[in-house]
Amino acid sequence: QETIKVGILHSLSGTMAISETTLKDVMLMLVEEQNKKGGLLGKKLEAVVVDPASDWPLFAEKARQLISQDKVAAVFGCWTSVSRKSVLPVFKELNSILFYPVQYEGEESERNVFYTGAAPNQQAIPAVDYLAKEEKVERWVLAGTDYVYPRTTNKILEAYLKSKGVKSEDILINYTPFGHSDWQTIVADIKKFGSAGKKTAVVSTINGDANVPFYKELANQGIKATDIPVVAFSVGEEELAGIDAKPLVGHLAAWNYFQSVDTPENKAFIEKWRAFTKNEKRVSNDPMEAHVIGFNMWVKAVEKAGTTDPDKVIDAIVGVQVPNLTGGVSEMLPNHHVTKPVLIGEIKEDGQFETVSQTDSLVPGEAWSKYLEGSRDLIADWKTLKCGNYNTVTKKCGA
Amino acid sequence: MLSVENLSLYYGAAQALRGVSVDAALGEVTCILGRNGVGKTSLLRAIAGHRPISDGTIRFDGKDISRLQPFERAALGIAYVPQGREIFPLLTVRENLETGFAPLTRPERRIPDEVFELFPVLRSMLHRRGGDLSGGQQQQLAIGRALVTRPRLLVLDEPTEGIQPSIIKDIGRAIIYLRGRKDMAILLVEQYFDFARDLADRFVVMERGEIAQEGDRDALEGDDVRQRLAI
Amino acid sequence: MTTQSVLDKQSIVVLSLLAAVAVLVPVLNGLAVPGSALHLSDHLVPLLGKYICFALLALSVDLIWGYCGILSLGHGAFFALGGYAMGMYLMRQIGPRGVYAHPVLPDFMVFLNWKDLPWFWYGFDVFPFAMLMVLLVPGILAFIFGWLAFRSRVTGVYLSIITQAMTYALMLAFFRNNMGFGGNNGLTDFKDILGFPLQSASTRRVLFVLSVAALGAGYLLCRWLVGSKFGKVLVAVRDAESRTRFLGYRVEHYKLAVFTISAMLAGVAGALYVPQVGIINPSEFAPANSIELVIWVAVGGRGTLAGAILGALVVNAGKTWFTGALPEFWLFALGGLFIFVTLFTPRGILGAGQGLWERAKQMLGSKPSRSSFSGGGVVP
Amino acid sequence: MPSLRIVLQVFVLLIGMTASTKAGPYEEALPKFAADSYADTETALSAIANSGHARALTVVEALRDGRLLLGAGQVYLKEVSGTLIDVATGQAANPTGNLKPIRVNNRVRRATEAALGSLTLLSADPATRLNAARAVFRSRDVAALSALERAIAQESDVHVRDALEGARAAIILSKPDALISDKKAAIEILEARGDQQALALLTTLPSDAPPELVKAAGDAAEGIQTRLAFWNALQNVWYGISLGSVLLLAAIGLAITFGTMGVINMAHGEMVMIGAYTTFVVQETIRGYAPGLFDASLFIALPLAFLAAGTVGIMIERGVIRFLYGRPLETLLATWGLSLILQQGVRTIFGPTNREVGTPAWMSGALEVSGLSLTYNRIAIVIFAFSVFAVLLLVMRYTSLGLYVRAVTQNRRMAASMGIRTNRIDALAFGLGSGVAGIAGVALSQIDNVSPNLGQGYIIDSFMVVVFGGVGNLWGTLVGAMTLGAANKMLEPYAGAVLGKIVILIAIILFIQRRPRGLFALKGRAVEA
Amino acid sequence: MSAPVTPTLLYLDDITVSFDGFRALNSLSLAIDHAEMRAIIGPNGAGKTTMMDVITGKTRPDQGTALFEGSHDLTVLDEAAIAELGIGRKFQTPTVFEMHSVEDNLLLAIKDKRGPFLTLFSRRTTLERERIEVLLERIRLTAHRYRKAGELSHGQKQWLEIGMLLAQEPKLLLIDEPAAGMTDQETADTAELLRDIAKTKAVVVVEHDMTFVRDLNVKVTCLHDGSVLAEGSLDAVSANERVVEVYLGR
Ligand SMILES: Nc1ncnc2c1ncn2[C@@H]1O[C@H](COP(=O)(O)OP(=O)(O)OP(=O)(O)O)[C@@H](O)[C@H]1O
Ligand SMILES: Nc1ncnc2c1ncn2[C@@H]1O[C@H](COP(=O)(O)OP(=O)(O)OP(=O)(O)O)[C@@H](O)[C@H]1O
Ligand SMILES: CC(C)C[C@H](N)C(=O)O
Ligand SMILES: [Mg+2]
Ligand SMILES: [Mg+2]
Repeated sequence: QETIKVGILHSLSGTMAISETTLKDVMLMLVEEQNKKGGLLGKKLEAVVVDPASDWPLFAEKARQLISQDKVAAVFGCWTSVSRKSVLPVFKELNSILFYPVQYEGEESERNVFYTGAAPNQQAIPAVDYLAKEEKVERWVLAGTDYVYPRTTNKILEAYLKSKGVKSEDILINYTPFGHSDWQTIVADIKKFGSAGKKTAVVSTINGDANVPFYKELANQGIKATDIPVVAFSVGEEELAGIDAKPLVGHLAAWNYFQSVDTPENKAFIEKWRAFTKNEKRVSNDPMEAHVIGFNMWVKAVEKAGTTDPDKVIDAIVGVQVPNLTGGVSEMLPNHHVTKPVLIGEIKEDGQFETVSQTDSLVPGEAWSKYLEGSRDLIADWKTLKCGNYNTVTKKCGA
Repeated sequence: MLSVENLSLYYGAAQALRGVSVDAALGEVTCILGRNGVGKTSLLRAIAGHRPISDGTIRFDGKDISRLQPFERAALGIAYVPQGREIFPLLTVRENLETGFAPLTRPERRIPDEVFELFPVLRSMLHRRGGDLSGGQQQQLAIGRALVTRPRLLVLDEPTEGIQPSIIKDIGRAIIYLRGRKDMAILLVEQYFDFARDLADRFVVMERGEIAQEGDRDALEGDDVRQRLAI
Repeated sequence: MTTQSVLDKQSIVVLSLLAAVAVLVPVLNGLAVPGSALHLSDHLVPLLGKYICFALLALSVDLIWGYCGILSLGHGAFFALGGYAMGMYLMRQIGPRGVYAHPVLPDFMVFLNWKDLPWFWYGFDVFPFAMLMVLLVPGILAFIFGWLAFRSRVTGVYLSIITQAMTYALMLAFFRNNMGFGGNNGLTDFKDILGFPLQSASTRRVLFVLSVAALGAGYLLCRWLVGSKFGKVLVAVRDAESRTRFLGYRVEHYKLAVFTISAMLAGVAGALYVPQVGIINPSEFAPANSIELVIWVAVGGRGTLAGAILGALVVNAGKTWFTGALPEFWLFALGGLFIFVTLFTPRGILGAGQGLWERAKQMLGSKPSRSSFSGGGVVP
Repeated sequence: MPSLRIVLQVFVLLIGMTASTKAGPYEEALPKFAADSYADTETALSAIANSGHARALTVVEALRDGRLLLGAGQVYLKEVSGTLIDVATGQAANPTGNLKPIRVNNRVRRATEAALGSLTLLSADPATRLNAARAVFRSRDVAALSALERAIAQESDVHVRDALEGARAAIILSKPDALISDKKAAIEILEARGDQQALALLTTLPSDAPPELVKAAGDAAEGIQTRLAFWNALQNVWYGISLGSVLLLAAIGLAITFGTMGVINMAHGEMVMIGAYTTFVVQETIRGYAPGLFDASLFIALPLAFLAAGTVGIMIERGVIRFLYGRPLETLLATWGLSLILQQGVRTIFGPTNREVGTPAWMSGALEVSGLSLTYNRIAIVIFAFSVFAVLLLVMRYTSLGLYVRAVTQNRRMAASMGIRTNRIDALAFGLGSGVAGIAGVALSQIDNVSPNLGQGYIIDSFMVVVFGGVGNLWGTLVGAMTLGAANKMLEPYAGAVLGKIVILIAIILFIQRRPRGLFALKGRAVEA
Repeated sequence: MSAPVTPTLLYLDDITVSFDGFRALNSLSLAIDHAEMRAIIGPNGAGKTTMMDVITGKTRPDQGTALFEGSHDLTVLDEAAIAELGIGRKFQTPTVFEMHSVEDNLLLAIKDKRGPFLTLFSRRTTLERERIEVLLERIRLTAHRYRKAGELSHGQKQWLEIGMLLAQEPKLLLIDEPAAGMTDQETADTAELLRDIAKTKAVVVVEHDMTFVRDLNVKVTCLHDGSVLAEGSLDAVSANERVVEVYLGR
């Protein structure tokens, strides 16, 4: 019997395996579940798993292989932006579909890619707003790993904060290399910066392996959330499962989903997830939810289009709505981003998050940031304008 | 004591020893003579266990040792002074000597006085690194080191190479002394004919990986031996 | 049998194989009917092209390691620099077709608010200049680095470690967005090269053929180098550096020359690699990459040139295959392969193959030859 | 169960003894909790804290600990013993329906701390009083002033008294209507305190402060700054030493397997990883079966990690390395393969994500010595690193193992002919090096990820340290690690972490030009040949 | 110190070398003339090899003058430069290129331009080929010409190294213990060979084999503790009480 193939392009080895392996598992579960429901268009789904091994060019190679050799109908994959950048040309050239489930720096909207993770306006900005309002923060440390995502996010935040009247001397920007493990100096600096009498918070775009030693050092130097809260954009339940969370209670994270969200959808999902992985303690996190949303949207779009043909699916998927796990209904926007609620959570002793703030309505993802000079005038609209970078001033698409 | 029978040894495809048989008896010096490249060193390597043999047997005290590891042979009492000295360059002279403690029981673990009597220079250089010594000093160290293990079979490959005349004489005297103790067999490869002649109880002349001639001390005087050693 | 004749035989085999590949791959890809058994699928062309570039890179490492005993654990740096030079050219070729439609600045500069093109990007819109840089940048770095290191007689692990430090430092530097090379994301989303669209199958075929040609030329160059008296001096340096000095050879000049040549070869490999894989980013500088490529050489057989090529192809094809077929366990397979090769084929795959061949010949009764491996010399 | 009820009633009576029954600020505040909004909770909290009600402290503590519960609009308090009381009446309660803890966020938590501060200023326990003083210092809550005065008057402990006076000074300085003279006195007290927080207070006087005050504060601030600069430098030295110790730990096993035995051991990092995972397993077991032992978990893990990594090391040596002696470069190939396998093995067994290794109580927190803040875990690591070094040095120097290992590495065949059991020595030495890497893993699990990638993060640094120090010299490894650690930390404040690291790498390259055989180079004929 | 009156080929004056405080050479002075052969003897550790190390640039002296042809200061030149000047050396323990064939060892040694470019484009001339034939004959390794040097026996390596030295055609040959490991017949042969060479070149030989030294029949210098103990004909030197005491023995 013929099947519809779905490509799963997540690193199972190398530095990113830490984060990505779970996403592969989620995808396998979703595919299995869909098959239980009778498959798609009367055919069974078949997951094709490959391991791009945290090696960026290998991502491109594997993407090419999935599309042209395995003839998958769509690919769910990538974590880091660089891996996405690496596969982008492949998807454009071979005209296939990628669902990218991770928060990222924005500044991109491609016809063949659907961004189901958060854009900066769905994560960073609400987080800063929360701190300024709820915690009366006046002084900001923007600490990040030295690469594009943190740099861009911090650029956006810096512009945003300044537009809110924060003075330059109240912003400290600090970059560290990947995998930085000796945080003594930097944490001490943060402590110093924070003891100037004004309420201070750290906005952390620190990524990957460096987080654990960072939090361990925070705990050891006795920086408590009540003194200097840290809000992070890439620390979720998975990451916390590897740290002793007790000293971190009260530090924050901004996401579009928390495992602790109390909705029937989420409860059902977690139950299925644990049954599927046969692990009663397995945690769930935001990018997983993004894959759930993305996968369901794709299924709906395929059903709507009646085919898996990428062109038809790309046209059909805009406007598709599926319930997310936080009780709302997410919609695929014409700019290929989705609407999501923004949740701010505080870390609890058990490594879960306590939602302390949630936007009233869903926030639509913005591909282009208002706070960056080059992209201020750009919009993306693949429905009517058929363009990912339409310039509203020159009224031209791209070039 | 040592009895080598019908030994064959290859380097890759090249055969270096072809059915060599040699004996060495307690209280005797057996001398192996031969021109460059005839296989003298190869024979000693086989006895010390540095090269595997392809055929033949090596018996020590009647026990077949041809499959034993070098350190097992050392533990049986075979000490080897290799050609090219092979001292441990980064160990001090003292440490070099102390490596010989390995097969000894704890009370035996000291450097016998005869080592320093024979080679007084070693005593003054105990803390210098072996690799820094002069060639001749290294050779002395190599012999001294072998004596530390209290061997019952002493295998010497051109021990006089690079050594000053007075010490060569001392070594000669030492070999005679050791032979006189009757608790040791000595197997000596030597190019320096006069030296060999003075010491050998028995001799073997090798040619192209084979034994060409053998006999006792008196036979050495004959011209045919010198003939074989000439070109 | 003299050394010379063995070399020639090997060269003939290698070159004819390469020529065959250079013809067959484009033909099977372009002319055979898609779907037929003979058809070579589109995605295989750039993949094979990538292998070929890696083979050239491995060749460059074998030249210095196999023949001169310089174990560089930072050769990926030269590869990456060549790649960046090419990437910069391709980037400039995008022109106003970037997402922000900026006429000059690449996208990553626009959204991080860069105003002007940094000086070191000048000239890269000119193809010949860029190609010159592909050779010069790695070459000059290697020259300066080598000049410092070889003059002070840094050898062995010390040299290996400082080459590693070099590539590590470069990696960190290129990660920095402020360096102006696109940071972690590197350079990507290229459109065309010399006006030919990179996405088109025919451009791909041409690039492939060019890569094979470069590999062939590189192989010939290396063969010529190691076959000459120069090459004999290199081997002498490898085995007894100080003895070579006492014969009056200026070891540092030899090392410097071969190191620089090797770096330039690596640079060429990088330059050909980039348009075929479509991205160049700082992880190419990662020390682990450089270690891995040394391993390709070891797997294939160090000091044989052909072995380096073979090793690069085998390991990378293995990686492609394993990562697809055994995604969860491929590291076991690859790790196991490395251990197997070291334990059972000390002279690499090529050495083992030659050994079998020799034995077969002997069994068939032809006369045994003594110096069948003296061609390159195997590591003691 | 009548008897139980009687006991309870007596108990409650005792608590409620002094409680007035008429509605005061306390009773009025309580319903605010029911809204379960952070802002309301905070208002209620401060009202209660300032109510002077006898149960105030109990309520605040309960809120902090998540024992203040909400059910059907009523607030209950769960005693530490587990009994429920109605907060309004102080009577035991037995509510039906779901009880939910009142949620707190940072803001509430902060308010709780401040409230606890003022409420516990007179506590019997000096440690609690000290904490209270600190909390008040931070909150600068004017309402606490009178309590503070009272506390100072009866304080006997100098330490606590200092803290209390500091807190008072802080409040006075920021209190708009305080007397200038009092403020001046406050400035003096703060100057004596001389820390970062005092400095912050002194430099953030309101803009309308009288000039003489501004000047006094400025002078005081300057004094503090010079003092802080000194401590800062010292603190940096400490960071350097502690980073150096981490490097030393990571590298020291390699100093044996690579430095002494000559095996280019790319799987060294994985030995460290095995040690770290052993710690994880030990802690997991302890959590499951003997939670009381948790503080000792690292001591239990040390020998086990040594054994685990050592055994794996011996297996590797016997299974692979021993066939490669005399082919040092090929050990690189094989051990690289091994490291891939070990990484994937751990990934398969323990999963790809980080595993949690907890910090025993005695290793958390920091030791404050004047202007220095030394975190206990770093202190432990420094001491541990130096001890491991010393032991290893003794083993290599004063046991025959050390001598034999070196002999075997320098000339394997000859060593065998001297009677040294080469294969045993090889296995032991490799096992020792791996075992030491394993115990390094125990220490590193305290500051870093315990993940399959753990080893990868250290391998390059370890090789740098060993080579920089001079291969084959343990002292070189020590000095190399300390130098690199210190240099790194000296540079970081100026160049930033990224550039700092680049500069260090370039410095290593240049240094090797000067000393092509590392810091502690071997000299002499043998090496130069 | 005044410059030598006649430019001797090799002029060593007041050379001192110490290692961690130990004086291996102690104010050593020595002069070798063009086409002179000199035998050097002396106890083990007297400093003979160290002296050669100084001349060939392997070891830098702490003090002293080392001049070649009156004008080249050997203490500042590196090994390659000194070799290019025309000083060749045979080491005490044979050092050959083990991975190269015997023939290639000789080829590398043969007098020719040494620069990377020149070797890259160099072609083997018939002249060279013939010279190699002759040399191979001379050192009796013709049969082994295609074997790897590493496979040779100890004595054969000694010979090969002598061959390499000859191939270099240096002006000054420094030969450290050539007779070690040779049969008596070969030793005599070597003496013959060296006498032959010394007709046109300067030769410095270190040897402990008195028969060999006697065969050479040249001026003998005896070193002891890093400086010259006695100098003169072999008979004169061996008659010296001190020499007998520290070196020859009774
Ligand atoms: N690098 C060094 N470090 C310490 N001592 C050294 C070093 N090099 C040489 N020596 C010492 O200097 C002395 C002279 O050594 P040298 O090799 O020159 O002696 P030699 O005359 O050649 O002796 P032989 O006849 O044994 O070859 C010896 O005692 C040796 O131990
Ligand atoms: N490692 C080796 N590999 C290959 N062939 C070897 C090796 N060692 C020695 N041979 C060859 O084996 C033969 C015997 O060598 P061996 O060293 O035993 O000679 P020898 O009698 O000790 O000579 P010498 O007097 O020169 O020391 C020689 O032809 C030599 O070339
Ligand atoms: C924040 C990260 C987890 C993902 C992000 N897109 C990146 O650039 O790597
Ligand atoms: Mg021999
Ligand atoms: Mg000497």
